[in-house]
Amino acid sequence: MSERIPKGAVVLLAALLLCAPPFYLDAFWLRIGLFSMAAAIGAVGLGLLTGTAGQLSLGHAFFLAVGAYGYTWLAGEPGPGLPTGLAALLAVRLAGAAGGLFSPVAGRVRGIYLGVATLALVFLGHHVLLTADSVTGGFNGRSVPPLSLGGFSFGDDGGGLVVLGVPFGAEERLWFLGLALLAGTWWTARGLLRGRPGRALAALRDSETAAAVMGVDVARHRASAFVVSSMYAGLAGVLLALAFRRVVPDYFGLALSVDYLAMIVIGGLGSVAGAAAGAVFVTALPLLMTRYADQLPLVTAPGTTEGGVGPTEAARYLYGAAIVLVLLYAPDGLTGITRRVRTRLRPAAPAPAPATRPSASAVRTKEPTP
Amino acid sequence: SSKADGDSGSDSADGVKSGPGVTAKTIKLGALTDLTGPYATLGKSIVQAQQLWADETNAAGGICDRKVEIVVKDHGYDVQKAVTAYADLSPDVVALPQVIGSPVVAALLDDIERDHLLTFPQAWAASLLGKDSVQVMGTTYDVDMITAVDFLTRTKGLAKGDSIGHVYFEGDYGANALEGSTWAAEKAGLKIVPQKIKATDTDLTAQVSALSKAGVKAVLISAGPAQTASLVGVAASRGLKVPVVSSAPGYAPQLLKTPAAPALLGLLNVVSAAPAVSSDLPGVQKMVAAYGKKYPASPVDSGVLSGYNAAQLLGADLKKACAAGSLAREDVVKAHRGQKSVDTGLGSPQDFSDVPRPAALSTYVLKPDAKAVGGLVGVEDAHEAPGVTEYLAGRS
Amino acid sequence: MPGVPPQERPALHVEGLDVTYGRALSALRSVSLTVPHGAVVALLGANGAGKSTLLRAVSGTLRLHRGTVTAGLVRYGDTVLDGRDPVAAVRAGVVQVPEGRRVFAGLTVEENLRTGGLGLGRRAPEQVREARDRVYTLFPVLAERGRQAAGLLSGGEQQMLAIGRALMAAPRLLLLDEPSLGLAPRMVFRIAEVIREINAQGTAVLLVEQNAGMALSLADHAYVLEVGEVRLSGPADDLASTDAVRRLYLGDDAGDQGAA
Amino acid sequence: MTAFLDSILTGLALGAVYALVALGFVVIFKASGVLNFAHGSLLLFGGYLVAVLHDDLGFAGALAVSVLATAALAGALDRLLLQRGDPDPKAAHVQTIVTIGVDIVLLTDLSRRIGGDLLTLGDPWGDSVTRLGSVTVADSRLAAIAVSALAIGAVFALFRYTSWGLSLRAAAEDTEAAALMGVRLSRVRMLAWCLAGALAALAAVFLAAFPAPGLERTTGQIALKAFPAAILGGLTSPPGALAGSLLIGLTEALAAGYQSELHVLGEGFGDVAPYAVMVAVLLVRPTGLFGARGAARV
Amino acid sequence: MSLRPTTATAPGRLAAAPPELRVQDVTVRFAGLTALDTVSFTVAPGSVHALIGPNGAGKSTCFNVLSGLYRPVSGQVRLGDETLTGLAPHRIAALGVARTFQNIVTTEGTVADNLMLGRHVLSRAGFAATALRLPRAVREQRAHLARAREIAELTGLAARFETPVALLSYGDRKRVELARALCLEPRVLLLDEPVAGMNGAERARTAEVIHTVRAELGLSVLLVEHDMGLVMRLADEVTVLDFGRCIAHGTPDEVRRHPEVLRAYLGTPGEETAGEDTTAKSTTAKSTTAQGTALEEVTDSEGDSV
Ligand SMILES: Nc1ncnc2c1ncn2[C@@H]1O[C@H](COP(=O)(O)OP(=O)(O)OP(=O)(O)O)[C@@H](O)[C@H]1O
Ligand SMILES: Nc1ncnc2c1ncn2[C@@H]1O[C@H](COP(=O)(O)OP(=O)(O)OP(=O)(O)O)[C@@H](O)[C@H]1O
Ligand SMILES: [Mg+2]
Ligand SMILES: [Mg+2]
Repeated sequence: MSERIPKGAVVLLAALLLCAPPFYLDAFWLRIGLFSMAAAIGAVGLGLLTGTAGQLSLGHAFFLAVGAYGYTWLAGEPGPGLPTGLAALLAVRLAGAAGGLFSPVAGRVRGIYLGVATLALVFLGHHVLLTADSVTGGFNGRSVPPLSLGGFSFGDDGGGLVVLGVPFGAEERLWFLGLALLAGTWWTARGLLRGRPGRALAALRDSETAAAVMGVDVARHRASAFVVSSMYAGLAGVLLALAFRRVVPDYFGLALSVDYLAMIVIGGLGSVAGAAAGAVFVTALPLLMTRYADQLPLVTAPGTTEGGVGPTEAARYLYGAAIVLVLLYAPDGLTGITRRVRTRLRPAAPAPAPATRPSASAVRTKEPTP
Repeated sequence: SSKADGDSGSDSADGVKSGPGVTAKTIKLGALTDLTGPYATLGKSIVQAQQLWADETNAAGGICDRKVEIVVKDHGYDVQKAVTAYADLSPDVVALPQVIGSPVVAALLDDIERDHLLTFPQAWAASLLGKDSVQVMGTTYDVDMITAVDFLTRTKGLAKGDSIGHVYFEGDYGANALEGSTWAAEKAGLKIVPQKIKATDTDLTAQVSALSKAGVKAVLISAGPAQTASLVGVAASRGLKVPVVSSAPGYAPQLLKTPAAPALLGLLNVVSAAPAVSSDLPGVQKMVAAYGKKYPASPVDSGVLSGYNAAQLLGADLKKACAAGSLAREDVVKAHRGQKSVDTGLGSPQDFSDVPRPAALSTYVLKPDAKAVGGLVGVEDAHEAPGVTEYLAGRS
Repeated sequence: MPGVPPQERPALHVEGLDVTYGRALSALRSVSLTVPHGAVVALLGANGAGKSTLLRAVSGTLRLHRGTVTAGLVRYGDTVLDGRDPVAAVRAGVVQVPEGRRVFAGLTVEENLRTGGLGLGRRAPEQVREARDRVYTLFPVLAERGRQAAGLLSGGEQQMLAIGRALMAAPRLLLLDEPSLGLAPRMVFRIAEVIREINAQGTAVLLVEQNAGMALSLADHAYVLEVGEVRLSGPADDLASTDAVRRLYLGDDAGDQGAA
Repeated sequence: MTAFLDSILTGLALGAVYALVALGFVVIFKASGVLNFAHGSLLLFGGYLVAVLHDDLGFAGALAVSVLATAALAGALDRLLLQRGDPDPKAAHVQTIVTIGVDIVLLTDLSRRIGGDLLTLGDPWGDSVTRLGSVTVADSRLAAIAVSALAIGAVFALFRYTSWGLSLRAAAEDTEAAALMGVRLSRVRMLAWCLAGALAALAAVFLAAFPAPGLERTTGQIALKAFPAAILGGLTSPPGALAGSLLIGLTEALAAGYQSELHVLGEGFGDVAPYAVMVAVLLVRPTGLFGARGAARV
Repeated sequence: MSLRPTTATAPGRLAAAPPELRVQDVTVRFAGLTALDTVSFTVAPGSVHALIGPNGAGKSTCFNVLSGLYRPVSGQVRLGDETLTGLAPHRIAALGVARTFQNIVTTEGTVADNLMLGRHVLSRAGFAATALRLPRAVREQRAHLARAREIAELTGLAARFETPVALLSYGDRKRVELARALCLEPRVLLLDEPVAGMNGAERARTAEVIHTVRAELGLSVLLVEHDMGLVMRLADEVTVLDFGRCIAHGTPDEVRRHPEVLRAYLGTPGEETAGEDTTAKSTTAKSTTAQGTALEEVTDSEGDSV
């Protein structure tokens, strides 16, 4: 789409813009940014599973938890106390393995049934997080050992590091780690989507029969989609844990899973950029709204008057309405909006390509299964 | 860039060392509260009570010649919101006289310790003890439950060999309460029949069946008001007429408007770190009167009392720190830990010097009363149940 | 178009119709076509010419494909049909048998037939039974399979069901989108017969077909669409002997026989 | 033995209440392919109306008004917010997420109104119980069993024998073909939402009635338990909703009743047990007990 | 344009002549209905074998057995030395058996995406290699894309290569299916009504494609088609099914004259009421023409069979 500006320049500009915040914004903003980046990584994974392979999952919170707790336990005490970089890597694989363990279900159960079946993971996971307190720290969770790679710590080490006059604490450092991980996620996920596995998964979504007959091993690919998506979730979990600095079981509940589902749909199913945009929308918007809602008219400061609408309430009203409005006017999500804006901006294309993707109803007869 | 010029604590004109949250004219305190989530009622009571305290304090000239200001952030019981709100709030305040929500407190424990931000969580689980900057006020749930078991054996005729049911929430509130009851029961030769529930369980029929099957002679409950109402109501309707003792968060005055009210009045007792709001302690009465005047439409409940108490205790700490010449956060914590016996006139005196130990060991036993302010009246004054000291010694 | 036909002998008029899909893809350009009362009209054209699009515009299902009528008019008797929903068409007596059968796979054959009259609102049970019996006499196989899920029928059986389902609504104008698709030769005859029978009972038919031989033999009048525009039209017999038509739509090898 | 019977009865009664909620999910899913995340708040809305109106209108009057109003709200929600976009089958995904947005708004508003209160609904059963031999069951639960049985029978009959039901099932199979038959898609759909709304209001009454202490801001969360119930039965089948709900209710009651025996699986396993049962069933029957299997072929 | 994949561009299968495909006594039952009743036939290597029969005779069912979607209750399908019955569909595809569907089953996405799906079994790159964009995976993808483009050209889809399939008309989507199956570089190609919904000219073109691939790639084709003209032109051998049974077998010519086939499938006019045969013909001129024409097409095409 970048006929006038070379693609490389766009990427470079974006990278520069994304590197700037740590030098200007304070911890509040950086944390929001970190949460958003982690969410984006997780959402990309879910997008691959739900958007591309068509397997609904409400169990994403569980895999995030596996990543987060896996890292904490592997790197911490009690636990094997591994080097943190290794622990992070293993935590991601652990999440993948957890996804693999679920494959008997993921391979058989489909659609919304799978969605609710994965709900079981969230509840089971929560139960385990609470009961296995020697590993998980129980209800109060555990503090997360800061990551350090090659001697460079991504935690607070007493304000030693100063870059361009800005003291680099944990948030500032993690920002760059988050960026790097997000870029990696973006790059790999796009590769997957456009490559052989992505096409096979999309085929599975549209017609399992056609996919099978064209040589796609249905069960293996369904399971693999689950594993890969869980690994992204695990990575997101690790980053989240580092950003939170403490993992607690209550965070990894159903609401989180639902949030992730909202992310990928609001962003626009089936694209990496969509998942990332949705992640920022769902993560950052409520936080920012809560923070700034008291500037709205008719909103009272928290706890001051009786019966007024407090900022949190106002923020929730707005957030709920925002979800509805976005999807009402852009059923194909945020990426749909940008696509539309782009076609508007270039009115006279030589061969008028269809402005929107076609409705699937035209082709899709019912999934024919023998 | 804006961030390059950091401001660090410095001495102000009056020679008092200051730090984040303290200027020459104001002292800023923070509240991470829940005004829109499951603990909204509690949150509102505490926010209002502490605001009342701030107004009174400022009217009396403030602390250390500075006005007190409370910045309230509502997280709606959402951990992620709370953690971001903390990042937003923490650079600008000197202490947190209120943090609601166990998962929130748990998620922030490390940050609070690192920032030396003196914090009064509105939770009484023993797992929150042992952190220098975090102060649980009064007794913890386990201590209350030891008192409850003692109360049952003393006044309700439970004897060796009897069993007691304990219905409790998953999480540290329930777990801590169960720890206390189990210890006390074993000590008294009783048996505890545990029943774990979730906050979303509001129909306790199955639990009551299980308890009657086990033939319990009394029931302890460490859950929320709705669960208490269901438990007592179902038990009464099924003829399981045994005494029930609840932890403090398991009771709310609204329960007396439910169909379970008669049963509650007949069977329930509440163990609490704080006295009933209807207590005749002069401090409490004064506070209740002032609160009623300022917020005539709000009910006066136990949250008001504990919120006001926390604010007063913090005020005392700040004054002490001021007198010692520094309002820097570390010094406020230090001042706080130096308090061996503070009495705000709102309940038992508290000892903050021993970090891993509850600030008080005396528990009140209360019972519902429709006519009383706050729906509770005292049954037994604050007292340390036999065995509490031994229990604490054994635990550490 | 002067002289509105009397209401009891309505005709379908399509006038200067433009249709685009998704705001950009123009599928029909000023297409005009008439189906007189009681007539059989064939609509021919290569793949993608816009035949189905035209039927969709008449039956009101364009919206379901993100298509819109950007200009022109569709009228059945006095009823304006463009821009209306499919219910309006069914109520007016215009019923479409969609391309590719589209039977309700999970419903039984009998239930599928019952759906046929849904647009007409409440009908007496005898009326429904009567209509159904008529369908069963046209297609005895369906009667045998009454309780079977429609999705399990063979392709041809499904086609019969789809036509039968549409007949349940007692249409005055039947829009058939490639009814011979996937049918065995014998069935093609059968369908042709059925179309003739239906037509003999007073139902007009707009027939979209790839089997041009069959279509032209049934039709009184025919239109040929090419990339969204009407290229040829005229009496079916005349068209059948036109060179271009024979070459393109009757297959290159059908040339010498034609419909002589 | 008594204890066992007691658990069974408790479970069935609980299941009957879940069934009302699960049935709402089923009707909506069948009609629109949407998993209605706003069901919990619709339920809360219905309950709240009864709570505020019963003083003036009496219980029956308040219930009637609430059922109608909740039905209207659900219908309006579908008509005004969900049906706006393109009638694209993929849109069900999107509409599901829209219901999340709606849920947030509704729940925020209702929570703000209810605050920390425990509202009573003025239902006629109070805390009365009936003894059946050696076991006891709350009268409100007996009423719930009766009402669910009726509701499920009615919905089943509606689906099977009315033209609305036929239209709905046809539209669920193939929207375009149904439209071609003259099915008024949006009306059929909207009516289904209305029906689900009405069921939600009914369910609210039983969820807040006696063994539970009253209506709280969190009462709607019970809808979560009806998720596995609806899935277990097969999301498209009304009798399935009943069977699934009873199974979930039984599992829950038995798990609570025998908590000490289940201790090995970790304290509080009872809460997870319904999900474990659901997954086990799905492993054997991937579309639930009564769910439709794809009947199409190549 | 050559049909043979240039070795430089695509790692094809390209063995020698395809093995024989043998269907032996296959029986399939569905709840009370015997869809295939001890059906046997053999597709000779490199031949076009047509499977015809009335609607509901069991032709698609037979395809479903061949591609592994249905398990027969008894009988066997063998491809050379391999037994296909019991293998999962993707294993059968990997052996070089490709098929199209009677009711089009394409995936969303562009024509290119669909064709590349056809290349699935011929490519290796797994999740890790693709995610990390290893040079090997990139190279492989590029080669396959080039080959898919060639096949699109061959089937007349080149102009639509990047078009989403949902935007194509019915006939074009049928072509996508054919092209996708060809992308598998099959040894055996199963075509279920490949020209349904196409007009005469397009049918001829598709027939041309089928003829060419068979001739140049030497693959075996099993063809289900109701267009008798096409069958007569393309098929070397014909098997006729009715109610799940084999009722006739032979060359197109033999089969066309077989009385059973005439009765059950081709439908001599008025066969149902034999006595009215002539009356039916003479009642309406129109009717006669119709049947005449349709029949004419059938008889006519035998002459120029390729
Ligand atoms: N849902 C849709 N969205 C966008 N474009 C479409 C859609 N349906 C059809 N088209 C396009 O409109 C044009 C006409 O298609 P239409 O289906 O009407 O052709 P047709 O004459 O019926 O062809 P066939 O004989 O193959 O069925 C084609 O170019 C097709 O690609
Ligand atoms: N999965 C199934 N379950 C039940 N019956 C089936 C199933 N598949 C096919 N049948 C039945 O088997 C018979 C043969 O069907 P099949 O699709 O093989 O016919 P066909 O020869 O392909 O017909 P057509 O030419 O119409 O496509 C039909 O009567 C059909 O109803
Ligand atoms: Mg068409
Ligand atoms: Mg077939």
